[in-house]
Amino acid sequence: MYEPKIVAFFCNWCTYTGADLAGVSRMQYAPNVRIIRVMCSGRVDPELVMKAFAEGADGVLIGGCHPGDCHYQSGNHKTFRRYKFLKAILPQYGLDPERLHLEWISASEGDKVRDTVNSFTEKIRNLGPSTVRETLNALRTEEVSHG
Amino acid sequence: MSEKGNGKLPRIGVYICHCGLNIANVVDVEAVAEFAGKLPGVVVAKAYKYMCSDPGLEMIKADIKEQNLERVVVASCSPLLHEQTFRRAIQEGGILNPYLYTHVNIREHVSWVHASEPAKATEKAKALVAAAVRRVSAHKPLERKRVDVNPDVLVLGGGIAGIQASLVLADSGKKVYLVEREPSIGGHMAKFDKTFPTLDCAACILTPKMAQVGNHPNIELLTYSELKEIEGYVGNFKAKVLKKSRHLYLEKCTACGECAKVCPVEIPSAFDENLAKRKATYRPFPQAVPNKFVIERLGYPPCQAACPIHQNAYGYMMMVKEGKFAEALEVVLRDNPLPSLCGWVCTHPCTDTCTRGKVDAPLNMPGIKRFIADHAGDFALPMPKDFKENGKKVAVIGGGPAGLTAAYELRKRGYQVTIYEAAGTLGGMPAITIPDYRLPKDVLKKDTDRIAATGIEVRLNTALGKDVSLSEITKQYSAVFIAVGASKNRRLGVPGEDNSWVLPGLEFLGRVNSGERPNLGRRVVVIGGGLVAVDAARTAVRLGANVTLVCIESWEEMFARRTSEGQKEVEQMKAEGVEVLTRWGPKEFKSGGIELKSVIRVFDESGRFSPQYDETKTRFLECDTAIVAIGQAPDSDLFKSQGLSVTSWGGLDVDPVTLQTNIENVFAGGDVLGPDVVVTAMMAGKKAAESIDRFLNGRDLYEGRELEGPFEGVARPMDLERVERKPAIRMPEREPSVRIKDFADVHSTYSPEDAQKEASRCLMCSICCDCQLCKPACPVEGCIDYSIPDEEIELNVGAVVVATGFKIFDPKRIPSYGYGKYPEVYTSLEIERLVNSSGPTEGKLVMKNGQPPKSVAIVHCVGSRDKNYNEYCSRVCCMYSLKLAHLVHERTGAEVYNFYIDMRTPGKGYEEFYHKLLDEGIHFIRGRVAEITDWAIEPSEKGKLVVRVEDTMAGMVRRIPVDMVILSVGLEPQPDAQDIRRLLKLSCSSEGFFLERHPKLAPVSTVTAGIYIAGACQGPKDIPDTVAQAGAAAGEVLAMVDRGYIELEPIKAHIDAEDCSGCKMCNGLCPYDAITYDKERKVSEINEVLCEGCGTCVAACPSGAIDQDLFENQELLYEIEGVLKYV
Amino acid sequence: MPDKLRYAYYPGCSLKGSGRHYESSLLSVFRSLGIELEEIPDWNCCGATAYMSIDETAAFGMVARNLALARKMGYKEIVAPCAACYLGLKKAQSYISEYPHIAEKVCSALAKTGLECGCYDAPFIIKHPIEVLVYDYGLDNLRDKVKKPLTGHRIVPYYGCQLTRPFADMDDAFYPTIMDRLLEAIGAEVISDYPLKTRCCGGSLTGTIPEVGSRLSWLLINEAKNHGANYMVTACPLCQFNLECFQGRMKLWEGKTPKFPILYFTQAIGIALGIERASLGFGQLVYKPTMI
Amino acid sequence: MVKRVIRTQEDVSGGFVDELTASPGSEALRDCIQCGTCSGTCPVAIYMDYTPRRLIAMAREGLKKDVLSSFTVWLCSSCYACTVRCPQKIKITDIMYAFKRLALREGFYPNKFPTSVLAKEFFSEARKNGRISDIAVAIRLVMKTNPFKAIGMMGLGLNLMRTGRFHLFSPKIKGTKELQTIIDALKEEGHA
Repeated sequence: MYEPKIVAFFCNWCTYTGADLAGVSRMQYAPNVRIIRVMCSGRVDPELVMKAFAEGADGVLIGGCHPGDCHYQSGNHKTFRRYKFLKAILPQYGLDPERLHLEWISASEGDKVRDTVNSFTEKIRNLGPSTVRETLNALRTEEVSHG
Repeated sequence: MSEKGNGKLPRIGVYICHCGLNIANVVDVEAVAEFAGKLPGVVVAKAYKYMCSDPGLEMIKADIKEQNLERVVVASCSPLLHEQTFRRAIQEGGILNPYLYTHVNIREHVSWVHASEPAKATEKAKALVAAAVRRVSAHKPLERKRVDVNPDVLVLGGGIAGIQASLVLADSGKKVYLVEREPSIGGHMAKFDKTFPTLDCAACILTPKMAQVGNHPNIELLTYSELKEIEGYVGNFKAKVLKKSRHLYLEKCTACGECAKVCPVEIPSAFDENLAKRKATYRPFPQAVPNKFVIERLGYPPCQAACPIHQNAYGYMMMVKEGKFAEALEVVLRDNPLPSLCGWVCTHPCTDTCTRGKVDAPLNMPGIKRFIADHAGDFALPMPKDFKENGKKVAVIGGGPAGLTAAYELRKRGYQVTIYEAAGTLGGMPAITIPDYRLPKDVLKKDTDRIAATGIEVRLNTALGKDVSLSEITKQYSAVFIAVGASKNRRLGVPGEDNSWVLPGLEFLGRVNSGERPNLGRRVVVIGGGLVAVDAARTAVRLGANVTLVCIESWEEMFARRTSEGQKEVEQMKAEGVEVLTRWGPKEFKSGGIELKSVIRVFDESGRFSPQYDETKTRFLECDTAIVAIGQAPDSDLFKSQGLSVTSWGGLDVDPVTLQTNIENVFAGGDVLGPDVVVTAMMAGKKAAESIDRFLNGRDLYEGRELEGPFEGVARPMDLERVERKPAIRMPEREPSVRIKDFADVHSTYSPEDAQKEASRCLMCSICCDCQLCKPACPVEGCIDYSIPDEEIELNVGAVVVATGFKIFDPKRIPSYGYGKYPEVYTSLEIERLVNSSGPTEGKLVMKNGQPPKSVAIVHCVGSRDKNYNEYCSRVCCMYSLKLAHLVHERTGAEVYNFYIDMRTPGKGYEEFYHKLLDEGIHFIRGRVAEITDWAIEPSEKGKLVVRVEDTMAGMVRRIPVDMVILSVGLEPQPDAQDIRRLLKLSCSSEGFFLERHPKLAPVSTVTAGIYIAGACQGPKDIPDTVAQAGAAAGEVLAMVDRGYIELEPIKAHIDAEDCSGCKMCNGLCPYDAITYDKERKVSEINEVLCEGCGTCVAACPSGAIDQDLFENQELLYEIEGVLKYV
Repeated sequence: MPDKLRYAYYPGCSLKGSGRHYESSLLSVFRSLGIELEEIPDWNCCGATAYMSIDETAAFGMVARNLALARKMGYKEIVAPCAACYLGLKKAQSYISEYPHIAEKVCSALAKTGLECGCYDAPFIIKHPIEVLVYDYGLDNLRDKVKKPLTGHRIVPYYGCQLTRPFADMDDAFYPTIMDRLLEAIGAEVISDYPLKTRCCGGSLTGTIPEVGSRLSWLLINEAKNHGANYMVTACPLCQFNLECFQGRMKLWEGKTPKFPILYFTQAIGIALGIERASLGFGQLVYKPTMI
Repeated sequence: MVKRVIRTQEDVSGGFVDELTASPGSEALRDCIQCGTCSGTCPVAIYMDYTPRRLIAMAREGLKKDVLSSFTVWLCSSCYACTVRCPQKIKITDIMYAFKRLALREGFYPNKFPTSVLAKEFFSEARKNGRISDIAVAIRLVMKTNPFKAIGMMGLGLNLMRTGRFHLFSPKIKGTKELQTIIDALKEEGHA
């Protein structure tokens, strides 16, 4: 069976801790997601997302605190705006916008980590491998040289 | 040293932890180590059983020295557990900067969550290690910043946890602010009688501690206060606390209780679990700390708020309830100079908002007000004690409710007031048109005389525009208030309206009121759906006619029925034999009657009055006289002639807030703006008086007038379904067949007993009724002050201890247990009060009928261990149930049955206590109670509560009849725990209790540095555990505060000025306002102290000029590359 | 007045057999209120409780055929007056949506007969006539239509078990009041604190183990009499049958036949609306309340 | 007089509990905390040889034969009271159905026991005609299990006939073929 590679950016305070809770609670989920810790989901620069796709990720998952619960007051609002923006531009790179997903998961929602990872993995599995790596790399080099 | 520097990769050591079998059982740790060893830059890669143990750490230290390692990666558990351990270790090695380190989580994120897929788990572990290796090569040495710590501490919650933490901290010399929202500290523990398993008295061990808190020089006790806001970070928090007004000065109160003695308000006492009453002026219990009273006032109750003149109906209800009729009159007169008029004819918006109306029927406020005035007989209106003539003259044109009110209000302020009245008597519209059966003339005359008697000049038979002009008046007076009302009859504009048998409503009423008894013939039709039409119809009935009232509105829309008072009028009218014909409008007055046309609609979609008729659908109504009462209009021609500007619909054009007209010193209000009811006219009078006073004293006309006019009031939380039903006491009313024979009063006034009974139906919505009896009762001069406002204070603290406690499970959520349905079903906390010697029964455990129970069931696990409510075990219920079982048995000798699922008695002396209970002969039946019912099958069950349960040990279903049931309710998070969580940026576990940073290693710390938790807000726990935890939290605070400084993680953002384009995009993004724009250098700058390190600005910077320590772009890009590239 | 109320109608076997007076009274009441019911053409048995004991998936299949037929009619809501059918329909829908493998099997079985199962479409809203009257038609509107209020009728509202359980979205699972309010609206004196409102009437045990089944029924009747009821109303054909037709056996516990009238709630409403007794199936009652 | 009651591991069927929890609705069986709410709630538990709680305990331990030969399940009238009250959200009624189906499939219960006969009669009637006549099924039930009782039920029959509620035959729907196709396609393995 095709095993997609998924990169996840989880905020330190809510989602990363939620993933720890899933572990402590011994919840079982798909092993396809690799978690990268950031202090706040607001730190997730579109460049990081594009880098992940360029390096061969088949999907990117962003996890942050629930609206109103952000450890940094409102970082997650900015994340949400960036997420909308990214969703809009992904098709320009030949990427299905479904390959990017944002979920608000609190520190107490281990089960939500499990469910999100499982459903997102299943979704990406159905979408098949991303073929964008090469095109994107080419584009990126071009952009860098331009700018 | 970095990759960029010399093109060479740094020397990296990688360590993979087995974590015993936790990781090694799933992840092939040796394979991961082997894989890591081959990664670029890695010179050492090892797997070891416990990396965090001393030998593990020593191994790393040795390798750093021997292998000249420049970077270290450890793959083990979550970084939240051991990242700091390893950083410290490589720093202790003395060689490496602690930030040349990366931690990989292969336990919580790998082995524990992919237990059944070892191959894939190993693969994932390899990818994560590769990412870390790649990332760490870009790390730079970083320094932690030191910040001074403010040694003051904020403790939230004054239960036993907060008390203990505060005392420990204060004893060590720290300044403590203890914030408690109730008027006293003590929390739940203060309610208990005994504590398990030692059975020592809760008060005996708690009250000395409470007193200590109250007297401690280092503790500032902020009771009746709530945290509103907190900002800042560990060591330097800034908190805003709302100190609610007690309406008395704390330092002056001697707790003598004289105020409570006179307080007429009695509501259920929350401290006594609503089993007893307390006053609005109260202290929760005699040992309260601070031992002070509080006057609890929530604001305006719904009745008072809805009243245009804010008549304190609640206040006079309480006075009448107490039989203090003179005081009641005082309360009435405080807001209202026309008590009789209002008692008889006000539409009483207060009744429409009365909370009792949602239960059975609203209170009869008009009836009670009338009773107060009737009962008082002759009295004068009060004038201020310090009344002084101010020498200024004001004219009031119009002697109706608006003019009279304004005149009195101005007179009170010292003005010389003259009233100009066109008619021969004061009273305005009510005097002229309201029939005697509704408002006898002498009643109104008393009201108007009283006003005149305050020293007001009255000029009768002097009409504006006819006898005197506005310009003449303005010459003589400093200011003028025009309140001449709306005296013009509206016309229908249909053919035949000028026939002599068609009478205008007002004219007709005026004639009858002045003693005329016109012959109307046998059949009379009244046109109109308002109160004047109703008056006309009822008057016609009294003149001996058969009356039909025709209105274009439907029954529901009928104007007169818009208020409950109006509805009463309409009902009385119908009872007097008037027929109502709705949805018909007059088409033509023909000889012998009226042709009516059918109404399609009265209001358009937006609710505006815009009638439409079906001209083809008609009917003919025979009659001898028709009375048209479709409304009145102000006399716009008169106004224009006096130089006043008029609105498009003919009313005077005034400023809605100030009532000022186009002429600066002329104000106007009441029906001149458009027809309305008595009480809104009185509001206009009050408003005008205020405006004129401000105007003549050169003060701002607009400021602070938001509370004028009706708004929504407040009511204390009540379970309306459980409020006792009390039928309305009706005012005596004469039989319709009798009363239509004359013009005498329909009602007669309440008897004092009935008035008291009716007034006692009041639900006391806003708690304090503002009767102001307590102030004179207070022996301390200047202690009680109703005008003390709430106050917000700001506190600077270095740490916060959260000890906000719990609430009990509401057993009404399990209907099968009959709480709230059967009176003899209690919560455990209610029983605590009942067995407490300072409780409502002074420690006698009795049923509602006063008898002690002969058999008692104690139902364990109510709301706990139940996935439908709370899945968790509440931990304390088994033990407190045993305690209550013992006390109940000891005090009453009753048979006591415990129904439990499992007995949980871990704790010092707990199991022994259980054994003692077994020996006492208490029944223990293992089985969760299925239901509690009053359904009796056997004769012995009659009148009892039957507990149906499977006795799982005996293996049979049993029915056990008992007298009393105690529900051992579980513990739940406070209802506003989520608000506190947001405020303090804490996390909660799924059940809603505050989450500790680590369940074992950091049980009182939270994810937010500097904020600690103690007691049941973290999870259900008993008193010993709570106190221990509070001590621990205090200890943690001391450890931090006493060091004097804290080190901040070096995760701050910084701007490379060279790359900054000065676009300012980041400025607005920063949640801490840490970024400012330097106008001279045209770049943005980050204030390091304010930056909290979220990195939002980094992600947003379009020129890539911002970066964040430890989360640098390069580091993250490498990490992404690493996680995808090698596996 | 609400818009025209129209529903697909699933009567179930009992309403065509031993509970025919339930159907006649229901249809008369709805007709007089202007509520339209369109019977699902060629519907089949819902499977009831017994079927679940033999083959659960097949039972769901039987329901699915009915749902498929109803879907063709274009309705979104189905009225099921029999409590067992009401439960059966709801349960099948819930299992079909919860378990993909059941949905798959049911779909392919239906496909063999050319029916589209609609398992993946939005489920039907299954309604009991009580819900239609209280929530859709409205008690105020009903109150307006009452011609002969049942003043002085002391009625026990008996809900039975399957109407409120386990899909308790209508009301509380053990202490419902929805029918109480309905009966109050037609002027009756409702014995709301009757403790056995949802206790089992014995179900099919009256047929299989009579000494158990009919005792359960008798407890209900006995307690109703203890509360001074004139009669009891039910909302389920099996309850009505058990409670009324086996009173002869209750001699065993009461010493004589209780002869206690058990009506359908629709019959009580019909009387209040002024509908003649013949159209309300009063002829099918064994014991008639003396006051009607 | 004395009865030897003991269960050895010989009496334990290993896969029984797994077989049960695989059945839709019965998944939560293992969550039982043996509190007895179900038995206390059940209106017929007082007639059972084992209360529902005990049956679940036995099932969890794999005592298949004891469970399936208990007549507890045949007393369950599916009132769902236990299911609603269970603090562990175990769908006890559905588990009872699972027991019934297994018992019938594996022939554990004597064929003459009326409840199982009723279920079977109901089943075949519904399959054959599409609809059932409750009276017809009841009569056949009585004839099959205890014909002598039929005489005792004459009174009931007369009552029903007098009030026009007596139907001897089940009405037949048009789509019986279709229905049978559906039922046969969904037939669970192992039953007739």
